Amino acid sequence: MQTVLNLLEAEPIRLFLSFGVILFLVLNLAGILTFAERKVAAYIQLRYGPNRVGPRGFLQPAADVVKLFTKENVSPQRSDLWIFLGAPIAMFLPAAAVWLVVPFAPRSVVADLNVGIVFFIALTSIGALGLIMAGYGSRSTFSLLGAMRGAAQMISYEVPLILSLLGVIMLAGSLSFQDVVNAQAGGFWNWYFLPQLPMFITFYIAGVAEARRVPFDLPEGESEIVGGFMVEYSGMTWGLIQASEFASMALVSAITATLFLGGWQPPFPFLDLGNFNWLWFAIKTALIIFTFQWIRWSLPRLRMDQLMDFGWKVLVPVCLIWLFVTAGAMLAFPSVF
Amino acid sequence: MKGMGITLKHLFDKKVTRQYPEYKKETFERSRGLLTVDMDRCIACLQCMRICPDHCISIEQEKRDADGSGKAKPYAVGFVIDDSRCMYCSLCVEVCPVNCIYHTEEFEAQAYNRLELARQFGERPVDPTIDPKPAVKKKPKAAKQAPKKEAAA
Amino acid sequence: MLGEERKTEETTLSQPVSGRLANPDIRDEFGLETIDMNMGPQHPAMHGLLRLILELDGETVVRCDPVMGYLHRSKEKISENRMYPAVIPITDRIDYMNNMAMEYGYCLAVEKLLDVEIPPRADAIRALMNEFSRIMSHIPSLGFLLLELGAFTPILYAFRERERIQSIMEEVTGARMMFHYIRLGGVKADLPEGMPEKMWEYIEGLENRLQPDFIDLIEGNEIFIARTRGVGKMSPEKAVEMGLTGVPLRCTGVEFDVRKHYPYGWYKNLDFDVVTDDAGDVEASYRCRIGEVRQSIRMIKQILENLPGGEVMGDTGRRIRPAEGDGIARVESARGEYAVHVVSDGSDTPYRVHYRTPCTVNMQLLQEIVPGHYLPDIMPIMGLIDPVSGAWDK
Amino acid sequence: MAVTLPEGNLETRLSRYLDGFNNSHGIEDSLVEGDLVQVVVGPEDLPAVLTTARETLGILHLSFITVVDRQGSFELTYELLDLRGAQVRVKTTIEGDEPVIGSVTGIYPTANWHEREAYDMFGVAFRGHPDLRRLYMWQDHFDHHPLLKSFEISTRRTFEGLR
Repeated sequence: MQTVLNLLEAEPIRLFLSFGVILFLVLNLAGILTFAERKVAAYIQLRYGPNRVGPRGFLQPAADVVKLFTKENVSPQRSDLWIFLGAPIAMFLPAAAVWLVVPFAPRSVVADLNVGIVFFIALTSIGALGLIMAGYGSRSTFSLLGAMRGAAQMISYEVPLILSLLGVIMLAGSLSFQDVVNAQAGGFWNWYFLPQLPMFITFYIAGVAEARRVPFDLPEGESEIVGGFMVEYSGMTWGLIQASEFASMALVSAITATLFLGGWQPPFPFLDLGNFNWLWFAIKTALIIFTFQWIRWSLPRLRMDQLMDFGWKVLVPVCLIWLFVTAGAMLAFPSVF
Repeated sequence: MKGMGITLKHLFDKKVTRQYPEYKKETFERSRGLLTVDMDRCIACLQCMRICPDHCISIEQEKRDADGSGKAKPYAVGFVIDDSRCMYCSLCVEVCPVNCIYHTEEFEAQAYNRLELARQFGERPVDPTIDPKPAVKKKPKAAKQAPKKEAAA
Repeated sequence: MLGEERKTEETTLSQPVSGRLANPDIRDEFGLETIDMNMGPQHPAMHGLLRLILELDGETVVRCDPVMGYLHRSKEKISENRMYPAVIPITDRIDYMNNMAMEYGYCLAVEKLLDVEIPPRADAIRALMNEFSRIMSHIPSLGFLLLELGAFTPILYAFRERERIQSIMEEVTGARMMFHYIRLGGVKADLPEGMPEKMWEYIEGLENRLQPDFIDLIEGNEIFIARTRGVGKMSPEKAVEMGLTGVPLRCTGVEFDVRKHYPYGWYKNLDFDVVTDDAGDVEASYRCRIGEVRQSIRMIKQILENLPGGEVMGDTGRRIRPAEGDGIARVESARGEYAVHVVSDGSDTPYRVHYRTPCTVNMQLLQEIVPGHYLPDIMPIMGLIDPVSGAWDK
Repeated sequence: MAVTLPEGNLETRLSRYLDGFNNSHGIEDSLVEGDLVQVVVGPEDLPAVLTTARETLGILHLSFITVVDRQGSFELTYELLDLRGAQVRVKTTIEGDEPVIGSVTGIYPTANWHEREAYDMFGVAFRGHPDLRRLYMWQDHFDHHPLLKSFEISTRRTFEGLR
């Protein structure tokens, strides 16, 4: 028994195994989140939501997946087939791979990279590639418009996203997620969302934009461009795009929870659950996901020019100013930090 | 951003949807459901067939001494209401002199085939695909007589 | 038949499509190519079946050409082949969001040719149901506007109200949408027992819910204001020139309401204001609609307070054969001036019925004001006009 | 408000409208009834009459154009509103099977789609219309004008094959 465990903990096997576990979790997460999304939407809109499949509708995601698998995968006749089919994979893999560096609990992280934050930034940037592939490959004006919007939006919002991380990196003095979480130990007043409040809000907003959620869902914009880049997808390719959307939403929530809300740290020291500290992480992530959904079902969508204005003229200056404030404070009171 | 609070409040409100197959909506006295015919009372006056805007009623008429009075009266041997065309306007109900056609509370009309939606009431089925006589455009007598008078004058 | 004219049509069509309505100022600033795009007829946010042929320069619309007719059912030809009373359920299907006004217009037009006196109670009930129908149409249209902007929730709140009014309507008329309640000479039946109290109760509840669910949720939202202020802006001269009526005209500041300026039926006895706004953009149209819902509530209260007694059906005789001539009547539907022109030849069926639906006329605005706007602005502008597929296609 | 709408007493306005038409054009027939002024003009005068109505008399709103097929002639009704309680109805009759009449889109831009509809449904051709295409019916392979009395419709149930 012990030898098997030791074997499992040996490096290459552990990595592959845990990556398998992560992939499994992410795929399931997409299903659970669709269900949660529909329930939250229904309750806000005075409806019941899915409640026919299984007890209270809990098996609805499974039914959806079965339906998606049995549907025919239609591709437009004049599409660029390889790019068209490669796009969902190019969107899903980066979103799933970032989960490798997210610390769930003190010891449970797949790869404790010392440049975890850089890894996260690098992989989220790749998401825009999948978007452009989808828009270009499906050869439709709606898709092309959606892809152009998506590329412009994701690249613009990358800037405030990265800038807002710098404050946390400066405070923690490390690029590793694990170190950032450890630096926030000892109660919620030590979490970074208090000293870094503007950065936290900026990161949250930029994260919503990165996850392409309302009010920044312009690449989809179903009332203008009918689903944008994914208008031509059907069956499981569509399901994969949808899964990657939910995975990246959950990812942004998890990163927000890790960097600004103390990750798996309990809000009060006496609430330390030991090995079960991952519960705190889960609760925080779920709360942030809920705010995403709440915003989605309350607000209308911005327009492209307003989106760009907001990104470049509001978020970036706020980040830069607060960066200088943080740096100045660290220089002035080195004893505090 | 006021709206966010409102949506949050509605999250905990009572839900307003009705679970359809278990809970059917209440019908009122005046609700117009599927049509039905009391064939015992029908006098085959064809008024409903004439007024119907959709031509969904077809009646096959025959002279028959049904009530034993010794006089042959019009009798509806075939009566079909095609629900795939009916628009529940209730004109036939209002026009019927003997109140033999009326709305029921049923409102679920569904079938796999359009022909199944044509409900037969008479003793002999009527082919619903054959068109009933369309509403004939009749000039009033005065209009017809007017040119004659002019000619006479 | 029309050899020469047909040739003109063909030459018009054979010209490059981009040359006809484009605004040359916007295009080719940098010598860029434009994209031709078809929006609709199957488009999730399009009101019904409308096809817009768009020419886009990036996200900017250079040309917009609406193509209608995907829901054309030739109501006018059908009406020519039905007896006078049997046309009423067909008029119901013209504007399926505001059916009562459609019936009312047709009945008024035929009654001009008929020698019949409408009892006052019938008149009052007609106006009452008409105002309910207007609320039933205005509130979902607010929801549609938000739906087009990307917020999904307000439409469901709007439909909750619509469903409740529909239940009231079903109890009174017998149907939830296609009422067929107003008849030649009166209304089909009197209000059922206890109905005025029920209506009163509902109206008071609606007044309370209007503030949080439709004003705070929509107007208290910065993104809504950013998306609608200044979008679809037009001057009052332009609006009058384009023949607009209803909310699109009133939101530019021109005070015109058929109920006020060409009063018909019970509206002569009612006290109400014509809601206008000066801005002439989508936000102004939203405020006008909210104002009109409030005015409708006010009118319903007035009618319910002084509901006259008596008969509800005038004597039209068994067969309805109007005198020869033209009967023209206009009513204010939720979308604007709805006029019906009935030409009778003295027989059982109309010789010609012409419906002037407000949507058809208001939709001309699309090709005038959409060029120069961004692609996502088309949808709020559609919300300003608030057309209904059945009404523009007849 | 930049739009000037007529003011004053309804009766004086109606008589002003009638005088305005009578002074500048040959009117075949006229009628004042209630809030309505009805004038009948020849088809060749029609654009001029409507120009008078808009430019001189200040009637700003064209409500609709109705065409009635009288089997051999076409009767056109132009309904104008001054938006303050008065209706002006201009009627004209075009003889023959191929009706052609001057377009009023230059006077009332809103007539654009009204005239397209009339062309679509009756084949009335409007001289000088900028964009005379069909409004409702499909543009090609359809050579009929459905509201003509000669266009027979069948009430036969045509979907036997679908049943």
